[in-house]
Amino acid sequence: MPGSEPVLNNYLIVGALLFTLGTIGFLTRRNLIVMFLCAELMLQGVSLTLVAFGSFHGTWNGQVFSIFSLSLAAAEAGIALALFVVLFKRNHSLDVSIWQDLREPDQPAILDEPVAETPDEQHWPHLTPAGLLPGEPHAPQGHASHHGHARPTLAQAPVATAGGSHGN
Amino acid sequence: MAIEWLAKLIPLFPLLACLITLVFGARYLREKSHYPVVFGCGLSALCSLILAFTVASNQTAEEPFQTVTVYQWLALDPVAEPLAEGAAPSSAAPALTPPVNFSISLRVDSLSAIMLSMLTFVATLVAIYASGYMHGDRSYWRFFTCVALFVFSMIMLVLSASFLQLYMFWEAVGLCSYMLIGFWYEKPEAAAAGKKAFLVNRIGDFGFATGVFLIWVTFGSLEFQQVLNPEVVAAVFRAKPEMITWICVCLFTGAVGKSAQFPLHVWLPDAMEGPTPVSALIHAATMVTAGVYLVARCTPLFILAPEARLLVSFVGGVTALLAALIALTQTDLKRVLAYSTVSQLGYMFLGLGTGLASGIAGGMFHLVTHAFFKALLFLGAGSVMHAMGGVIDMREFSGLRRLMPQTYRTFLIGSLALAGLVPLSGFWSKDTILSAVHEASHGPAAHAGAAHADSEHSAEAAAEPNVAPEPKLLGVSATSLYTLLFWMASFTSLLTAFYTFRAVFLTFWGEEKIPHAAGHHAHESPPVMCIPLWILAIGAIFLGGLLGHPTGIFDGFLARTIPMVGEGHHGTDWYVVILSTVCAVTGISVAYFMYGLPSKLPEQIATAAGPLYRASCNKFYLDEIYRVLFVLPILALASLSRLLDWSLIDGLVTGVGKLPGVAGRLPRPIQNGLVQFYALAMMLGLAVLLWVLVIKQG
Amino acid sequence: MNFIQKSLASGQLSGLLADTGFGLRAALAQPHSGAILRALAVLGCGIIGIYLLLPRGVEGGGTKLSRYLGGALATLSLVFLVTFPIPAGESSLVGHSSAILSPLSDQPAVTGWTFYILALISLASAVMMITARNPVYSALWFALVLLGNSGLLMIQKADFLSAATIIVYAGAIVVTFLFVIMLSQPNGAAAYDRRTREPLLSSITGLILAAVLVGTLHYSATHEGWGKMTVGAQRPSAESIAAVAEKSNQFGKISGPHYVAELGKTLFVDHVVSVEIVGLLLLAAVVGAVLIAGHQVERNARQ
Amino acid sequence: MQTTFLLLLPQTVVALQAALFILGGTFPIPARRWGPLALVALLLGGAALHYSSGLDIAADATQTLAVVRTPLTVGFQWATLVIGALLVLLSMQSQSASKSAAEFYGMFLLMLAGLMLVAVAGDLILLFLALELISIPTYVLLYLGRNDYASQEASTKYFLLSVFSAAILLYGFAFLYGLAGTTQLEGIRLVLSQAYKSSVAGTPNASGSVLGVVALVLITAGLGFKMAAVPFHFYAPDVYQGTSAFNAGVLAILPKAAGLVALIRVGAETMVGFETTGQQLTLIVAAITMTGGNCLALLQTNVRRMLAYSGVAHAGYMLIGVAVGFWESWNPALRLEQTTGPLAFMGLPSGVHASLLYLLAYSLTSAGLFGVLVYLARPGKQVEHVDDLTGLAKTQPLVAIVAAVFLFSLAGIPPLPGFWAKLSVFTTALSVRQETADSLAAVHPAFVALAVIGVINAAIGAVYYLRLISAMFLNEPLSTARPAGGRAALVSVYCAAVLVVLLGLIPGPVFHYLQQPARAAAVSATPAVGVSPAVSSR
Repeated sequence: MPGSEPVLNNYLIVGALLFTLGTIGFLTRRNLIVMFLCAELMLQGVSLTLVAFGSFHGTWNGQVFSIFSLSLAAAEAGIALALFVVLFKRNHSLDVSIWQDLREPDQPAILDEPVAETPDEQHWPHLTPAGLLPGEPHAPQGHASHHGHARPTLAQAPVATAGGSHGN
Repeated sequence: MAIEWLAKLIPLFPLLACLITLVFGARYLREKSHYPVVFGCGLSALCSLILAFTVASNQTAEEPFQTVTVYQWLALDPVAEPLAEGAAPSSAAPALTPPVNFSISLRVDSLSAIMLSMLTFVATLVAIYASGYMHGDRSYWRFFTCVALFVFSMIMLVLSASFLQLYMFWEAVGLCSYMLIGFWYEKPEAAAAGKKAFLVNRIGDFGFATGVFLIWVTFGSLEFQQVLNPEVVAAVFRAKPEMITWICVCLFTGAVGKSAQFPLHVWLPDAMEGPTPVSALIHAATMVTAGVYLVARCTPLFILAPEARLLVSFVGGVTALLAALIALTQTDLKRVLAYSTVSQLGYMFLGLGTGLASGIAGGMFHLVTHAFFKALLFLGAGSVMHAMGGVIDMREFSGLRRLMPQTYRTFLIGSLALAGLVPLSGFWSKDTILSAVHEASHGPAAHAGAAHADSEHSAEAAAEPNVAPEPKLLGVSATSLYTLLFWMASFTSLLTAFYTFRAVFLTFWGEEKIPHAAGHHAHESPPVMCIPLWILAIGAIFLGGLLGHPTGIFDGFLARTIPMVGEGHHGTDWYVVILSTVCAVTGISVAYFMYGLPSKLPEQIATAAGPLYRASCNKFYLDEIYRVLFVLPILALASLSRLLDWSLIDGLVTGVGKLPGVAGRLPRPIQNGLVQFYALAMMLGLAVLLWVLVIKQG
Repeated sequence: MNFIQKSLASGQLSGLLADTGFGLRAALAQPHSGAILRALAVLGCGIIGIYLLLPRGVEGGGTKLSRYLGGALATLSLVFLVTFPIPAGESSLVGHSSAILSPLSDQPAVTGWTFYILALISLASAVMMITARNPVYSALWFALVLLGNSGLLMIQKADFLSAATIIVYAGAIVVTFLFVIMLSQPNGAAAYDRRTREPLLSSITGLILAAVLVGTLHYSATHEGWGKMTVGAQRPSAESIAAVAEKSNQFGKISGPHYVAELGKTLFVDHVVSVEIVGLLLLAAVVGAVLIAGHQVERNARQ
Repeated sequence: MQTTFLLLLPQTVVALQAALFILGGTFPIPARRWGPLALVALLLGGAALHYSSGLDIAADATQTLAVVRTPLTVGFQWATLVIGALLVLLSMQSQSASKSAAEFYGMFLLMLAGLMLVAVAGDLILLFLALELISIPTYVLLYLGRNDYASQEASTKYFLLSVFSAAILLYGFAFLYGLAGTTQLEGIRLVLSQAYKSSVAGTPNASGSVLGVVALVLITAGLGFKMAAVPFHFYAPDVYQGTSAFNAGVLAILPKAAGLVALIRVGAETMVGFETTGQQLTLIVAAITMTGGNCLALLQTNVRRMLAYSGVAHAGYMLIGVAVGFWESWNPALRLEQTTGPLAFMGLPSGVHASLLYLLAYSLTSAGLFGVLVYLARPGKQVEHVDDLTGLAKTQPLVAIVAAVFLFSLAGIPPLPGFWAKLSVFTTALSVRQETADSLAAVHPAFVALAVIGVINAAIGAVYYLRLISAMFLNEPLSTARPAGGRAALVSVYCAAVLVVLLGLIPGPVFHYLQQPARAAAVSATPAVGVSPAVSSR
């Protein structure tokens, strides 16, 4: 019951749900970085589980295990960072679906159907992009309908408005 | 001592020949590549004959075989002995379980001696012949390497002392056959035929492998010494009678594949794409008999599995008839012979399946004689093909009698033997099988005899005589089935005589016609090809009479290995003799009327003019009537069965082979290259596994 | 053939089939599948919510509504989940657990509510993280998840770990990734961020997974008591701990007030090999990152 | 503590040298030196292994359970070093001009150290880290393997899915830890078997908490990814195709070995009381893995892709042994008791050992086969399509024969180790008895079905291996360009061939070696624990 003392199970369930949410995110999101963060979210769920078990059993092992998984996550993050930067340099996109050349020879490539973009859907955090004054008005930008066709480069990319509507 | 050395030398020579041609063939030997192989096979043939005589003079019924271990491969002690403190090993000491022992051993007994002599002798002659036939081929050395490897594998197969070794060389032989069928791989048909042979054989091999596994599960050993020991078999039979049946059925499946029996016979006719000596050696004389050998070798098992034996006989009989029907309409000379081989192998199984002394001896004897005359026929066909520039369609040539007298005479001898005419060897062996089937159709008395045939050791078996009702297959009792099979077999022998002589008449009689491909080079084959023909022809004439029924040498010799052979029926079954002779003569004469004469008659008819004359020509009417009444139905049947064979059976058998490919195509869309699909499939698999196992748990 | 019939009649095959059928039916009647089914119902609501929240490439007027609906459903599910009955009376855990899982209970400020609030923050941020269109938001929501999580760790006496989580994850990993995102996608959500791969199938997969996990956890917490001698979510018996401890050189028991010191001791005494291995791992990762970033790749055309 | 480090001496030596290599990369040492140096490093590792396995450490009281040593682990480490040396030889040519040769070999040595650690790890944490020590260098090697788009794609895919599966594995480990309250494998085993003993004796899965089932499934999934078992195999064909032949070889051997050993360690040997679940799980996975792998391999025309699927199929065969291992874990005494009946298979290895034998045979053969592919690469062009191998017998007869030997071994043709491996795996599957009142209990139908599926699959597998062989022997070569794989690769291939043939012709010693622990287990009621006192002084 809410309000009563949390028992082991409550922690485990939170851990399980974090793990599952991470899984769903990994399966659905197409941004390489978001995918990786979702994998980290899974690890967070595991970490919570480990610590809960550890404190239930009254030994340090859970925490120790959790510390190691943290270090592992850091190591993986290092590799991921390097890899994603290189991949981005190659395609100017972080879309994971670009990487589908290797497949069964007779399978068709899976392409996105172009969807009408609604530019006003862009949301920005309250961060000031470098080189622009906050609040400077800006023309919305239409996006490339398909990866690889029109790749926005850093130079061309128009900078979106800071302080636009946000939240979701 | 002598036996030991001989047994080791026999496989050694071909192996050496194989290695020599492999290493030196391409660079140094080139067109001399046949020397090592011919000599290797010849020496091992010599050794085999000596071995056979030694076995005949030395081995007695008390010690019917000798095992020579060549190489101790893997020997393990039982691991259970230090079990001591926990659960003490049950007092029922595992008497039947020797330590695991895999070795390359050679088992020498009369059965293997017979097979060896036949095999090496024919192989030598074929090798000599091939040195002429293959002359000038680009891959001359490769051919002889494969042949030597094949001979080696086959010798090892025959000499195997365990099912494991047997299986190993069974596969090796299949591989050689695959390589030789596809020898002219540039021809798409040859490559396809090789593939088909391989695929179809895999189906049979699967059965064989299952059988070997079952043997292991049941007997705990794979050694012949252990598994084929009548006492052990009887003990196992008492515990699990069905297991023996299953084992036999599985082993027989393997035999069906290798010996090209219905429904796995589809590969053999296609295998004729290989060089003709290969057809003679592998697809007529030796490899295809491996299945027959296997069944004969496992007689102690089959004796206790009457249902399995019925199956063997039934499949054999059906195959014999079906293949003979198909052979009627073939125009390709080699294919006629191929179907005839299938048919004759069916005969052998028919004999073996009876489980009677005479049946088994007859089957094995037919194997030997058939090897001679069928190799002869194939080599003759090869000779024709050689002369005709590679053309083998019988419509393309005729009247080669004068052009190729040697080939003609030897081919005729072979045909007479195959047709089963009286003094020739084919008659004796076929007659033995037919009388065995005839005897089996007389009912349970014969069966009781067979069931007791595992003789002296089992007093119990005698105490509980075959009270069980006589075995049935698909609800048909054994006696009626054998009656049916007997008539089928007799009819088949008529057909055999007919299609054989149809081939003879079409090829060698009539007006001389030579295809363009032959050009002006149509000639009699060189002596190096003719001499083997004559040697084989002599064998085809005299072998049957010398070893067969009249003297009983063969039966007596074989009886040392297979104890029940030699008991039971001895006298000549005159009914069968007369029937089979009548069949043979009828078949030949019908063929003569249809194909021997019309080739001359039509010209006279044409010149003498007029439908009147034609009408008065008695013979012609007879022919017509005969055609309507008898030939047309048979032709219809033949084409029907060929249709069935090509579309249904072939499709089915190759379809089974294609199944994995189809199964592989199904999950392919998941492999579409998207990481997230992969992750999704992984996760879905995980979730389903989790769900199922958690729900099932508890 | 007789023998086929005979062996069929001996009933191996049919027996097996019947067994499977009955097994399934019996399995469905078991309590833990009941727990799973209940979890399925509760979580189903949340998963529908997440499905609605996920970017599905359909941008337009209707999506706002669906997102609100999704958010409402997800919240509803969370509330359900919190009130998902853990029958206190049946559970043998509660008695033991209060002392263990609320190690800071000597501080009266920390109550059960603390846990629920923190858990709610974590879960809600996680949902927002995986549904946010903009990767920057995803990263920021992830930081919030980490904050909630470190709070959860804190109330379990894992001070060091909670600090480390914030420092390593929120302080280092998330920030670096934010940099990368801002550099690579200066104009915010790209087209592919508004689409998702197979949202429906993924949601269903997630639902199955979550239902089995949650149902199992509930079941094993409530039903696998001492009487059945199961060890799931149970403390092992004193003897077995002792036996293990004897074997394992007193693998650290949590005791005493100097948590971090104790933890350090365990880490560097009992797990020293692992610490070394982690060192190697980090070495490999660092060198690997350098190698990957500096490796020249041919700019050949895609096949 | 000292003991632990003495036991870990070989790993330490190899890993330290890896660090030295990475450090040495900053010095101007010619790239071609690093290959031979790596061989020296492995030699030193071998010396250390020889030394440490000869030590009689049992007397030391301060031992911990973090590290386990049994005769099998020693053998596994030797095998790792040998195969590592073969692979180093393979890579020499391609690394002789590489700018990052030192780092490359450093990474590779780290992987070997990780694999050796997996064999000896007696603790969940250590085991997990050892597995990751194999994964992380793999990402780097994959990326460095080839300089093109495909290799980038391959490493991306492998990286993402590997991170994903690592999380799954870790979650499974977490549940296992929660179940037992300790991370030590021996401790977990103890706790679980106590729960098992005090439960209703004789009922399978007696201690089976549902949580344990979840843990087992998650662990199997995580390790199944490393073994490339269906349905966790999807990365394998793409990654093999996208990367170099050498990397494909590494990927086909090292992670697979690690996954299998870890699964045996954590699953079959540790999770006492979960044998029913374990059996069902591994049975299902083994069956679909074999069938899926073989059926998909039939359709491939890319050699590496085909070999990837064939590797998947082989993982399935290995899992058969693990399934039997689960059954044996329930009650090894029961098995021994029953096998003394007239229907026995004495002397053959138990399930776990059969799959280890399979692993050995597979690894050696794969090392050789991928070596052939490495050797046959032409300048600027790898062996991609089956057509690239046609007519090999004409241009490179000896290599063709050796390749045929490898393929025959993979197909399980008798005189070669693949045959022994398949034989032992299938026979152990057939040795599983259903416990019934009848002492001549029937063979377990599920395992019989598994064995039959295995035999069918062996038949299917032979088809595509033979297709390769017939392409090599029966067709005309399409190109006569000389292979550019280098002499070292050729040496490696021949060494592998010699080892394969020897293992096929003289399998006795290996069988005896694998029997050793079975005997030890039979003698002592308590299984080998920690630093086993039964360790022979070589």
